[in-house]
Amino acid sequence: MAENIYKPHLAKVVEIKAETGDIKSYKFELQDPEVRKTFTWKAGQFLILDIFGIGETIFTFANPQTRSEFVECTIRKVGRVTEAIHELEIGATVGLRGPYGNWFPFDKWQGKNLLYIAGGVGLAALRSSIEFALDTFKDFKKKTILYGARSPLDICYKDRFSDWEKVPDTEIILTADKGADGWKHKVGFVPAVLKEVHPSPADSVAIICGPPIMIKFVLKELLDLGFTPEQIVTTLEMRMKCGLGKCGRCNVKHLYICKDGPVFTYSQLKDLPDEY
Amino acid sequence: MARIGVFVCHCGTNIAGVVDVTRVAKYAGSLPGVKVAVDYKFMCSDPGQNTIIDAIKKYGLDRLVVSACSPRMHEATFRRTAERAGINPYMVEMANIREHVAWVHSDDKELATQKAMKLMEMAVAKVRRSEALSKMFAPIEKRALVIGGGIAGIQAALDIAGAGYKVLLVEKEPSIGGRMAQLDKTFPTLDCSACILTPKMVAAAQDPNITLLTYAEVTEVCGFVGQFEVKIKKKAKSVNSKCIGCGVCTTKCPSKKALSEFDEKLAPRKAIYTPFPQAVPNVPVIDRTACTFFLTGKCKICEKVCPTGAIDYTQQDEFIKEKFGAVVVATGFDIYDHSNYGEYGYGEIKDVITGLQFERLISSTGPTAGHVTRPSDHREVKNVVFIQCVGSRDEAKKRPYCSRVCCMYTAKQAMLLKDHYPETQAYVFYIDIRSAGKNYEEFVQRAQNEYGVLYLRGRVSKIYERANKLLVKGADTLSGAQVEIEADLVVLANGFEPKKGAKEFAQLFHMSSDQYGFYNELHPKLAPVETAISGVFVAGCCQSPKDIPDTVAMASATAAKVCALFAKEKLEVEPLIAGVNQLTCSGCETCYNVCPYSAIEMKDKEVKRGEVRHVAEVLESVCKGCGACVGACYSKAVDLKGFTDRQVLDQVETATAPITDN
Amino acid sequence: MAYLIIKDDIKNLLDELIKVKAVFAPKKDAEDTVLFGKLASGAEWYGDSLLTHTTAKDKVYLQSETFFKIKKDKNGVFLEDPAEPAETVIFGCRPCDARGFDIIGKLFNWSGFVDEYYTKRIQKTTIITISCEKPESTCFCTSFLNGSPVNSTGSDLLLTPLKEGSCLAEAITAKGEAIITGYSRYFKEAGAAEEKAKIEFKTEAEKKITKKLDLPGIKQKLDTSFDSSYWDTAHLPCVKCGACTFVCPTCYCFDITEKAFDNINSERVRSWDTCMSELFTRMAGGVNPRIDTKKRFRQRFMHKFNYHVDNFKEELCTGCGRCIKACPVSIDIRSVIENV
Amino acid sequence: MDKELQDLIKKLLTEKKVDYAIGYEKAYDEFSTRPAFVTSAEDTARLIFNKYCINNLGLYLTKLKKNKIALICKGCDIPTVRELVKEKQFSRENVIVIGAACDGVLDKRTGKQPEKCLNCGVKQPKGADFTVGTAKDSTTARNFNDVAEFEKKSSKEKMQFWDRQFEKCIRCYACRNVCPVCYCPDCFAQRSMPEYLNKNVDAEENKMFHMIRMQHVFGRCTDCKACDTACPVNIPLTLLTKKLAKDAKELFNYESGADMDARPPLSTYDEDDPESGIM
Amino acid sequence: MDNKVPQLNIVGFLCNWCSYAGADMTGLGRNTYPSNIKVIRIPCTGRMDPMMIIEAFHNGADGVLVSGCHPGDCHYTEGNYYWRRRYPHLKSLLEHFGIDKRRFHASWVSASEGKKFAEVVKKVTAEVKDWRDNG
Repeated sequence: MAENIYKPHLAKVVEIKAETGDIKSYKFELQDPEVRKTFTWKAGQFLILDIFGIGETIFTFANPQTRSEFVECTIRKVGRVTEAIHELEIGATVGLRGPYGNWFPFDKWQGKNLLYIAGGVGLAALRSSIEFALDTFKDFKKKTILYGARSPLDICYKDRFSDWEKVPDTEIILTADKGADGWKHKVGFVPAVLKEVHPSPADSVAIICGPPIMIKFVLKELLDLGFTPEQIVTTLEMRMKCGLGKCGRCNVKHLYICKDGPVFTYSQLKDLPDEY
Repeated sequence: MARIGVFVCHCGTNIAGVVDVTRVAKYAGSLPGVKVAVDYKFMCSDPGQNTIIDAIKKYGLDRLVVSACSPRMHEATFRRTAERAGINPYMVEMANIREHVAWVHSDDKELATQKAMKLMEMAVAKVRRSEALSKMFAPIEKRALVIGGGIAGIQAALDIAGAGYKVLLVEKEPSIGGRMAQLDKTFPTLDCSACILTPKMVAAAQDPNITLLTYAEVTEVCGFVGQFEVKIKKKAKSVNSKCIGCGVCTTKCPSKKALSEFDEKLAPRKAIYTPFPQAVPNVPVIDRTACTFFLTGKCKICEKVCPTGAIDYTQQDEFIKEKFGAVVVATGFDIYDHSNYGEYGYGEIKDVITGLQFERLISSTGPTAGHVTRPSDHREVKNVVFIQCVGSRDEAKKRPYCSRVCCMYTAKQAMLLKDHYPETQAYVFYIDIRSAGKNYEEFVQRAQNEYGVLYLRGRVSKIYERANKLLVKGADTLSGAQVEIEADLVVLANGFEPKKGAKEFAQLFHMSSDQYGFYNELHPKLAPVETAISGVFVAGCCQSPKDIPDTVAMASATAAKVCALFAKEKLEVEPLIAGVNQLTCSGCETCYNVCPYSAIEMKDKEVKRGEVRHVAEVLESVCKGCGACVGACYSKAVDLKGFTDRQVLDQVETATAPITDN
Repeated sequence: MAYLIIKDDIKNLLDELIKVKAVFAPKKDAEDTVLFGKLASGAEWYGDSLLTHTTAKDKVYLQSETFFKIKKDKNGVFLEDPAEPAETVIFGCRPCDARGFDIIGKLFNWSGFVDEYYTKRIQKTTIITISCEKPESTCFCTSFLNGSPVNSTGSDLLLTPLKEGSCLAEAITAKGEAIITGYSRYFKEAGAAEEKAKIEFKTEAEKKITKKLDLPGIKQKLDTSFDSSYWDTAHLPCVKCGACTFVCPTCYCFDITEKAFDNINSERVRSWDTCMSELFTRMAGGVNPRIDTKKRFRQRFMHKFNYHVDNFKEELCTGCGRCIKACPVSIDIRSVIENV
Repeated sequence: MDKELQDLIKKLLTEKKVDYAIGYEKAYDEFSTRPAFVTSAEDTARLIFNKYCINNLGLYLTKLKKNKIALICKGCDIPTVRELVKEKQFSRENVIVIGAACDGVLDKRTGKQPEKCLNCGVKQPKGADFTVGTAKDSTTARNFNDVAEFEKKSSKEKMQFWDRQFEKCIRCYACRNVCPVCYCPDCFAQRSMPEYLNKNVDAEENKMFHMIRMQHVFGRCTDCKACDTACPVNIPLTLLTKKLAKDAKELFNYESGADMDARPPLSTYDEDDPESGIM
Repeated sequence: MDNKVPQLNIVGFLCNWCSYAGADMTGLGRNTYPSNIKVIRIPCTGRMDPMMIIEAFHNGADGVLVSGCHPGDCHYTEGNYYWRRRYPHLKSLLEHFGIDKRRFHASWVSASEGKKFAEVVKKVTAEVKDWRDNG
């Protein structure tokens, strides 16, 4: 019989980094060397992280396949499991299973401008995709990252931006809803900044992730800018348990976010009811 | 992950003599989250505390468990230790392995050690769920409200004002002064009541920090300590501020139907009146129920005679709303109504009067100008019988308490009578004499020995009216004889009872009262002037019967409490209090109903976007952290910081799990 | 090849089976609840009720299934597989229940992800179904493709009571065959007359099912009625408990949780979940796409008669009618979807 | 009687006195009824009332808080309305209680009238705003004989009895969800911080759920039998709810939903309460 | 009774102001009692959520004792009065569910009643033991 789909691979926490007050990034190393070799994923996919004694929950891979020495996740403390994750220490054993879901269709994006728009911890869901695009930068034209958070203190991945910016044709635009002393970047909500930046839809793809309210207004802005629904891609989040399209909760109509998503184009989404 | 340090104390041999402390520490080291576990001879000693501080720094600990003595002994110590090392003091738990283990399980060291391990493990489980808490601060409106303008209220107001704080003194009657103003002389010095009270009344009126509001009542209270919002009804006086207190109106007023409250209904008073000549403020009011103009629409004599045009028949009751940081309740008492004492004539015998009526009769400012005559026929009196404990110490009348002053005032009245009329004879029926107080017993002795007052130990069984006399039948239990005294006047030593409407008034503040209606102090010994409601203090006889010196002392005590409260910049609030998760609150008001401190407020609030619900909210500066709401809430919406459900549950789970010591 | 078994022999057969397998069959308790219970003897089988109060689903797809045991101590984390499932017989299932196993089975094998727990159990389970002689007012199995009181989908062995005292036994699968060959002394070959009697049985039984739904038509209607105002009021009586889903032979949604015993030992457990529960889709941060009771109500019917059809070309329903009976407010699944 | 009922509701709806009328309509066969939500005068023809109208519609009050509702109540459902008003879940002005005279309903399980119908003092509803029909109250008073009988068992026997019951429980929460006083926005059973109850369905966990639920509804449960009727596996929950009623009566002389002024037994006290064996 | 009763697990909830202090007093007076009881300190018996007691039994406690201030002495004036109502109701309900009444107890122990606390614990332990041994 095939491998048990619910059974996790054991992994150890090898690095923990506090990103903001309630967001931490983790590096996990799979324990079994054999599994380490075979465990691969594509940017956009997600995994299920298992905190023994507490339970499981899902996260997107924060790192892309091009940087797959460890499994990385960026996690915000919101509930029981994430609270327990935030209590983990280096050396702790966790379980991982996956990868699940679809991925960003980079093959279709060859030679295009990539516009990443993220809000809050939503950047974590796009990081794998961003870093994949940066690692294979020659395949794409301009790479723009528009990232906003509530305050400068809530900005994730602060220390990665300088590396990202070194990649040719890469621009990072940061904004905070409310500024603070020493904040040299923009102040204002993401949709407003987007309007101000005024990117051209020509030969571009916009990839967005963030709180629902941000997505709603960014979508409107993008459409106003002339982006077609096919040019807009997002990644959805719902409560998931199995990751396999079996537990029945993450459906929007007949589509299961865990199996048929989480990556969708807006042209797919606009025909779906607002149940995500 | 929590970084817990466990520190196991030997307490010399107190603990280590019974409990294997190294095993406890070793076991602690195996528990999840425990980064370091050590044992030491005396944890509370300086080197012991330094061990803790060093470990906190070395291991980057964020929470501590000290397995030592009772937290009641040293919790504060170790909280300070933690604070010194930069840890939140509320991240400290103690496992009591001395009082609860070593000292009580010395008969089996193995079982004692196991229990010590378990208690330590429970403390670890609890501290793992501890949250950093900090003291909170709330603003204080530095203005006091004193309710009741009797001697208690006046004293409290003067003391608070003396400390430099603003006071609003509210009195229901047209003048301040209260019961003390009605008295003739005071025991045991026999100095004139008015002579010592009036200066205080004037002082209160003149103090720039005190605002007097007479003929006014508190009608609504909301808010809490530091921030009470009080609605006060200023009853229409029908006399405006132009009044200079000349008194022409009161002399000219033709209406004489009303009976003087001040004179205990022994004399009539005018419809426009000041209760007594020394009234403060000296501004009359119109009693609309007695005024000819208000009754018939004709008269207006007072308006005509008023030299300043101060009469205003159109005045309306006025409501004001003001903020106060603290409240002193000094609402006083009523005299027990003896009309349900059949043996004393159901209150229908005119010449059976109350002690307070006697005060008015013998007072030179009273209706008879100090001549003690019988109310029925104004004859002078010869034999006067005083009966003590009327509405006091009487189980049958549901007044089992002692009113504390009646023995003394009876003795005083008997003496005053003899002073005024040496030929009279006073008889006193008593149960026993309570004269605890400085110079009190001497005073009573003087009444008996120097003034020849006849004290008869026993109750009066009946008073008959016979041929213009009163036949008082009673027992002298000392001689065992039945006595019959032919008296001209009987004076009852009526006890004190709560002011009419006291319970309803208590409701305004959510104060609790005892079964009679006297307000409950927070603690009978250690918090005698505080109430369960933070920032509300009680003074005088509204709390229980007492004499003037006690009342004044209590009033000053409330003032001290108020001043202590106001002296703080902000109100410091203990963080171990309840909190409501409004998302899960069902708004059933159970917590609101059970809270002993009225620290729960019900509000319509937007708990989620677009969802307004009726929910509870804890008033942080009022909550005392008892947890009654937590125990009662079935929606599990209230939790108690420092004793959260999560903490208690984890303790329960740990307590019931086996020791996993290998 | 069909066989005959005498009714009295059924109890004997059960007694024999009990010796080698765990046998579950309808049992009646003191509260008149009829549930699939483990038989200690053939006599315990209660065959007089049409439907058990809950389905036999939980004998294969356990309401709470331990995925693995977890032990974590100083030396690391160790996962221990649960014991292998025992050889099991589910006896006295009805065609609608048996068909449920077929439907759920497909889901548990969907898109190459094989659910090991379900698969192992169903492989070790022999399902012996009894055709329904007296369908009730809540039955509507005939609305489904090939649905009937004698349908054999999902069964290993189908028994159809014919005349007084005997049943026609048809082996549907090898597992069913094995019962007949393994206990051949209780079975004798049936003839053409019995085959014919079965057809009569079918006709008679189907006649008793008066309600027949136009499922293709309903599917079409549901395709366009997601935003219909119908749902605004239709959901009002529903109390959003999970009774309908838990008694359903096809509802499969689940939750995966942890049961911790102490700091060291815990178990990963899968438990049935229900789309009627607000918690079902509530995310840790509190966001819930189906927080509205209306949305949850709609999801159930849409899933069964629309989404599932899109994915599996069959409805997620077998027409057993249990949800109608179990519903505390007697909501009738048939009229809900018909009235959209 | 149906006609009278329909006319009354037609009138209330036409006069816009209410947004919804909640009553009963025929369900899947003539022996079953279900709650009907009627919003228009034309729709009132659906409404019926008979001995199969077993549901306690008071349940819906907490779900339609913002609306004006005409609620059809059997005499025994009216305490529920009172209880909910008392618990501030619904404003009494927002609900028009239509009492339906009732000769007793039939227990879904046994097909017979339950004890509460046999000994019913409110067949003719009391405390309704309107009453439809007439019925004669039972001459016999409610009794707790079955509970008293059960109480005689040893604790071990009781434990075994309930273990067998909760073995059956599938934790569908029908009992909770039909309970008019189980309106908490977030039931303890579904909390995760702390996790009061594990999701794992087994007899022990199930039993704890029921114990806590019963404790939570003590002094509030009107013993309406809704949970008992709703249970898809026939767990005799009446044995528990009647116990609550019995205890409330015997320990605190309290009857849920009977007296608007009486404080619920656990949110008040008397300084003279008995010591109840406290050492 | 003998202070050594192995494998009996009793959870004690003691209010901070009276009973916990009373238990401290027991230690101060070196009165001994069986070690089965594990004490959880709570601010007041009014905090005692019946759920915590149900959880304790669910978690395998053999017995539970809740102890607070004597009526009238509550530090918070009325918490123990509420508890005095919850207790008989809960005890009766638990018994109905088959949790023997010998397993659940309550007491009033003041800060000065060290001896009484030892007696209470002895009695509770004996009752729980009796339940376990004799059914």
